[in-house]
Amino acid sequence: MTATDARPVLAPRMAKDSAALRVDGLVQLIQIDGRRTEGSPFAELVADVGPDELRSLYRDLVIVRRIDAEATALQRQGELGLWAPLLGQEAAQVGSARALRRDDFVFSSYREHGVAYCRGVDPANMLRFWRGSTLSGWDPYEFGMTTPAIIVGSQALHATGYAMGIALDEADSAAIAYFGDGATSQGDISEALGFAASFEAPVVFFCQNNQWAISEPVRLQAHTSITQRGEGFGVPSLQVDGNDVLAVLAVTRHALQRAYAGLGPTLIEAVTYRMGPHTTSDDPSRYRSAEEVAEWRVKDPLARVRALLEVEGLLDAAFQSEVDAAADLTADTLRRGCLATVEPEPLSLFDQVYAEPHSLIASERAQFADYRAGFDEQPT
Amino acid sequence: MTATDARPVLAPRMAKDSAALRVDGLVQLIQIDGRRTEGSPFAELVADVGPDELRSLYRDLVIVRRIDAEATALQRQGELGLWAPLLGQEAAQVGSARALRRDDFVFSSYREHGVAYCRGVDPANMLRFWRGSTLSGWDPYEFGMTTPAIIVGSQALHATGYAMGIALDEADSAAIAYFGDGATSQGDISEALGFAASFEAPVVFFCQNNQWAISEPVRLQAHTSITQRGEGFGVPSLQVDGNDVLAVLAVTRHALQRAYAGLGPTLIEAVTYRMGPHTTSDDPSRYRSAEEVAEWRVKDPLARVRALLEVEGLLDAAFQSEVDAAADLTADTLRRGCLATVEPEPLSLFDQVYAEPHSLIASERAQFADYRAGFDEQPT
Amino acid sequence: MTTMALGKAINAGLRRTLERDPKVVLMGEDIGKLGGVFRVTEGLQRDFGPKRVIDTPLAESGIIGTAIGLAVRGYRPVCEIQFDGFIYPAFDQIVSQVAKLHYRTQGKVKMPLTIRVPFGGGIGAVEHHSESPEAYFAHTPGLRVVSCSNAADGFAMIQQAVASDDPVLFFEPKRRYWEKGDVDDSAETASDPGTLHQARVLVAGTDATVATYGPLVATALAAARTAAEEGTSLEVIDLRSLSPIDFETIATSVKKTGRLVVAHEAPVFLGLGAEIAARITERCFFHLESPVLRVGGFDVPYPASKLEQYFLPDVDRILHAVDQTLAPVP
Amino acid sequence: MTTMALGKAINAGLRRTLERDPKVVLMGEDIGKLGGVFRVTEGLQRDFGPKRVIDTPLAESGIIGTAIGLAVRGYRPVCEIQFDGFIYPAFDQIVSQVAKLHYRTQGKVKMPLTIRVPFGGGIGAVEHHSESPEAYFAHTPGLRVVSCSNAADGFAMIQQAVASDDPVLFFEPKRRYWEKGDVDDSAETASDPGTLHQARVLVAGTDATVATYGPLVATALAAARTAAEEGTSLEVIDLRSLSPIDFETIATSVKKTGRLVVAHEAPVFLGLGAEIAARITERCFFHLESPVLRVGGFDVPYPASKLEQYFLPDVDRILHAVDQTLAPVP
Ligand SMILES: Cc1ncc(C[n+]2csc(CCOP(=O)(O)OP(=O)(O)O)c2C)c(N)n1
Ligand SMILES: Cc1ncc(C[n+]2csc(CCOP(=O)(O)OP(=O)(O)O)c2C)c(N)n1
Ligand SMILES: [Mg+2]
Ligand SMILES: [Mg+2]
Repeated sequence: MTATDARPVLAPRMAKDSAALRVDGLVQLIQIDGRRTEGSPFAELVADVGPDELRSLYRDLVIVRRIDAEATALQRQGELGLWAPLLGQEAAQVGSARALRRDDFVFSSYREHGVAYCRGVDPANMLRFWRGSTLSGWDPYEFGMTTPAIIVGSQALHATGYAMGIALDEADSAAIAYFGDGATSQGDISEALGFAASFEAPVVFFCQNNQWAISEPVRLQAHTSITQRGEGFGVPSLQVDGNDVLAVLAVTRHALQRAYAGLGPTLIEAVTYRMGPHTTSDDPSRYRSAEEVAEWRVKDPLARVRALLEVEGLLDAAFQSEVDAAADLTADTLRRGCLATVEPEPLSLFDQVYAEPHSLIASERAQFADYRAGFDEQPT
Repeated sequence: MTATDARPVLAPRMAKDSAALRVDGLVQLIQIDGRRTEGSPFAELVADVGPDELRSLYRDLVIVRRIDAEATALQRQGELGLWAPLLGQEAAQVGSARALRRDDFVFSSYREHGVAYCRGVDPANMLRFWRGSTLSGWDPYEFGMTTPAIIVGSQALHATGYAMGIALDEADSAAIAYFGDGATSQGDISEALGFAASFEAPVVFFCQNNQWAISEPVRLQAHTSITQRGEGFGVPSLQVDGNDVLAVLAVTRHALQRAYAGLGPTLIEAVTYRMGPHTTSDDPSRYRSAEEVAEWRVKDPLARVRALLEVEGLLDAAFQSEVDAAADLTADTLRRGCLATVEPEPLSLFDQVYAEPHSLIASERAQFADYRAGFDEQPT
Repeated sequence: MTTMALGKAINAGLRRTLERDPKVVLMGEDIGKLGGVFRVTEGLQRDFGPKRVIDTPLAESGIIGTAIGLAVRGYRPVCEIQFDGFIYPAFDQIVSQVAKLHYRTQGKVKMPLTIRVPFGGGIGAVEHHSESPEAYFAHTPGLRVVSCSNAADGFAMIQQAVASDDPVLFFEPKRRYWEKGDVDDSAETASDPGTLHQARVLVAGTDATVATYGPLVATALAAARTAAEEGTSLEVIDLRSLSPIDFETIATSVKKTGRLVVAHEAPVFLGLGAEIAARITERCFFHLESPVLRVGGFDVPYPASKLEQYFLPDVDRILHAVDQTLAPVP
Repeated sequence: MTTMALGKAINAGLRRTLERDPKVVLMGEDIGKLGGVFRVTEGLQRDFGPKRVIDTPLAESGIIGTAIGLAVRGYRPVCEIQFDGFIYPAFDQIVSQVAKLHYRTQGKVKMPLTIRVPFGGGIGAVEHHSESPEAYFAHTPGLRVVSCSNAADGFAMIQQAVASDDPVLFFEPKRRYWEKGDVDDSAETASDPGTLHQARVLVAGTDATVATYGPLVATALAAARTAAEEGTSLEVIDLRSLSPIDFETIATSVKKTGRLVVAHEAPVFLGLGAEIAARITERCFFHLESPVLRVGGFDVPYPASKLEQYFLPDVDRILHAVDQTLAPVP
């Protein structure tokens, strides 16, 4: 069960004026108690999000969290080598991904399982990478999204170059780069901001500031806000409550509209929190307090939408059980898919190193094939 | 004849308050016609610069320009392989270098001949690098200044690390990194700004924005001012008229005082112009107009001080001929020194590759010695 | 047939690729109005416009990183690294991304990048302007590495490199940019990558084989002439491709001569000569009369230019090695 | 004598250097409170404070670049690169600055940096976490490159590396971090760099020599045991130093056995084995009964972890190469 199932697509409409909206501080549209925030210039950008769309966003949030929980369980059971949990970042990922059009292109980091889900990637295929069965679980062109990028910061330059290509093609789509707060220290992120500004590339820099880079707090990376960093490169930058799916959707739509309109790059700092470990190999208790985690738990992105649905009377039992069922089904399919993974053939080691024939690869493949054949005959 | 000759040292006094002074736009203390600019908060920082000090600054400007002219001539005559002229940037270099204390440390780029002169480096030794006779013409520790750094941007990280060391030593000196406008696009410059901010390192980032990076105008590197770039990293940044030696001196003193006081890094953008070619191999006529160059000629940094001295009646004939004589002497010594360069011995190829014995270098040295000895006996 | 200098031949080849394929874009520092510091891209921005020939900000990682994105979008970027010593800031993007993306995505994403690098010494330059970093890239699976030594190859090989669907590091011997040669630019030169990775025997000989590439090919040819005068017949091979290496051609020659000298400017330790010596010894163990010898830069950082004449292999050092292979000391 | 795991032994060695020399500072990502992702710096920030054990921003070029500045200031930085695949963003600072500064300044500026790199595969990790980049650095004049294979060496060699006035790339075989060994931590272990670059014969043998380093030393020892059971006597050499290489020790062994197999995880093409094969063949040409053979990673990017068992040299592949050297096909 993937996100491609019939559900309202939240295609951005062009705003009358796509010039960068400027607001002080955090953009927020849903308060913790579920009431809407009044008078934000961004509210208009999600005016079309009615009951059905709200429910569908909530469904995605629940399903994405369930995918994450199931994958974490599979890792504990030894089915995956590693997993990078997104717990706590569901709204930042679903809100931004649901703002994208099919012809936009996502350059992700390694934690964007929620984005991948919204792009229509089969969750079981997401896991094949973490299981060690493949270096990338899907075709980037099929979903308009790259597979996990491990080298921190590198993908922002790829997104910028892709966006330069969009501009050369005179197309009206956009590229979006996902990266974290720690990544902002990498030279590649700065160079990407600089190139994007110089070439006015239609790219959105989506930074999930989840407060931590493994054991390092964001203040070690920067003494200023990440938005100020973006502005320093001439990239209009917005800070959004990353645990508010509507606010993230609105801000991302705004950034995309600027890109579509040829107004260049935008940086979005989604302020959120990594509720779980950096990866399943990490032990956060070594470097952060239970209090800090507790403070963020009350800002939970799912509880937020749930509260909104309650306040607005959209949360009936039927819908709840439907969502639970969908989540169960996804988890079940995910698990089956993972356990059914067909592992790669030894000789596939030599596949696709190059697009064209290569003498060295050819001879190594042949020698290795002989070598293995030798075993079948008379094992050493 | 070097800058160490008796002349007033412009040692900064601690300001009462070293918090970053903020001004809009360009800091300027001398107008083009030589009159002082009124009411700048920076004037106080050079209040101690009386007639003698002004004359001494002027002398350095003239001598530095003469060194540059003589070196360019020597390159044309085939005595140097290459030369990177500083013509037009004398005030930015002399003004900032004269603000430094002996125990400050300079991490320069490749164009800071004026800074080297003020640090006391023998001009003839500066040339040995450009002649190809050595990879560095002086001992960095003797003058508190590194030799030319060719890899654009790399030295800013070295300055930042050195400054981190100053802080670890709880010393009160500072490091200063010189780089250009083009360098601001390099990831290393951004990483240096980030590290300096995070560790509150006592480092001054001195950017000579001479409008060009070889054939690329500064607007290709950035759509915002270089000071805005610095602020984006949380580094207080000031823009100064780089052709105004007093303003540069004042702003650099301010930045150094902040560093000495443990208030962290400062970025200075010295707005100036590269009047000559990028290097003696460059042909600027291919990429910039004579008009643009003419516009900047009227802002000449030497003419500026000359005008000030006239306005203030400090420019008598005796002083002028004294300055001319000093410049002639420097040029003459420089030329003799260059022509008298002793070229390195072939076997010095193998010297100081490592600090400690190294088997491979030892054997290659021995083999090469034998090989060359073979020639003397029976030439091939 | 037109006689032109190597630099001009590469320029003409680049022009062909720009004419042939609208997806080809040139990127680099100062390649536009200035035409590059060596003028290899001269006139191309004027004729194809700033959208095909792009002056980039001063950041090598940025150049390669954005070129990768352009390639993902379907473009065929040709990046110029101004000098060999400035490629290292882009090393991560080249080694971790350009080299791996095709393999990572099981061939879904192609990386038809060409990275042009003027390389090698001998021009009396300052530090970082005379390096020979080719071995770093040849040791990196996923990349192809070639080097041209003359105008005809410069014209043809750059077109083949750009036409290749794999990433190609294209090393240009900067000190030979001004050396003229005959170039067949009449017919539409085949840009089929087929022959890109074949070595070429430039001089047939019987006593010993000298294999080299790029800037030292001319040196090896001069050595062969001198040797001939002294009655020694050298076979000279221009490797042309450094990854993969055409071992077939080298082995065939060595089985005939029984002796091999490999020369390059890069430091000998782990330079291309190491791989060639190791593999040819394995393939021709019973044909070799004496061990494969290597002549290269010494294992010191590139020295001040007044010393480069001693650092760089020259005719004498190549002939000295040839003498040694002909009279091995047991 | 204390029995400890390799990771702990390096931790103990680092502690010694911090105690011995106030100028030693540790720098890296997550090395403080977390103690590094492999816990190699565990407890050091707690005991020596955040000024001696510094968590840096997430930028490798920044780590090495600032370490250079600290070295200019008189410090002795020990930088941790979290995983092998993350060293490339620092490649420029390492190759153009760390390696060249001493030579550039004719010895005026010393670069006593130690760059610690957990390297190699075999831990079932995701991409970029299992690389063997040592050849890039061994090909770079001005750097020293070493690799430890056991706890005793981990403890001693890290101290020697830090004590060295030259920059040292210190490669730690991450998959062996948990393997225990006896460490003499009683006496003040000599931190004289003298023996840092000596190879060590771990097993004496007569039929063939197997030279390797880092993670494959244990594999070679296992191969020697299996071979012994089959009546083949292998001599096993732990190179320990990759630049410079102790060719004396290898040559002495090869002159005795007449056969050499070199093994490493890095791709064979231009891997360390190439240099060893080339040089040993030159030195032992008339002693070699068959060509030097190399067993290494294939020339493909490091594969998905389910395939690494096929990519990585194991006992069988080493013994297969040994069989080939013992019965060369003409
Ligand atoms: C170039 C590079 N250096 C180091 C690492 C190791 N590493 C992986 S994730 C990570 C922290 C990233 O933090 P952040 O950017 O905030 O993203 P988050 O993990 O919080 O989503 C580090 C240091 C890496 N993958 N790449
Ligand atoms: C890493 C690197 N890339 C490219 C170059 C080639 N290069 C030398 S100077 C220069 C322009 C630098 O411009 P800027 O930083 O403004 O300094 P300026 O020369 O104007 O003083 C370039 C591209 C280099 N030296 N290093
Ligand atoms: Mg984070
Ligand atoms: Mg400039």
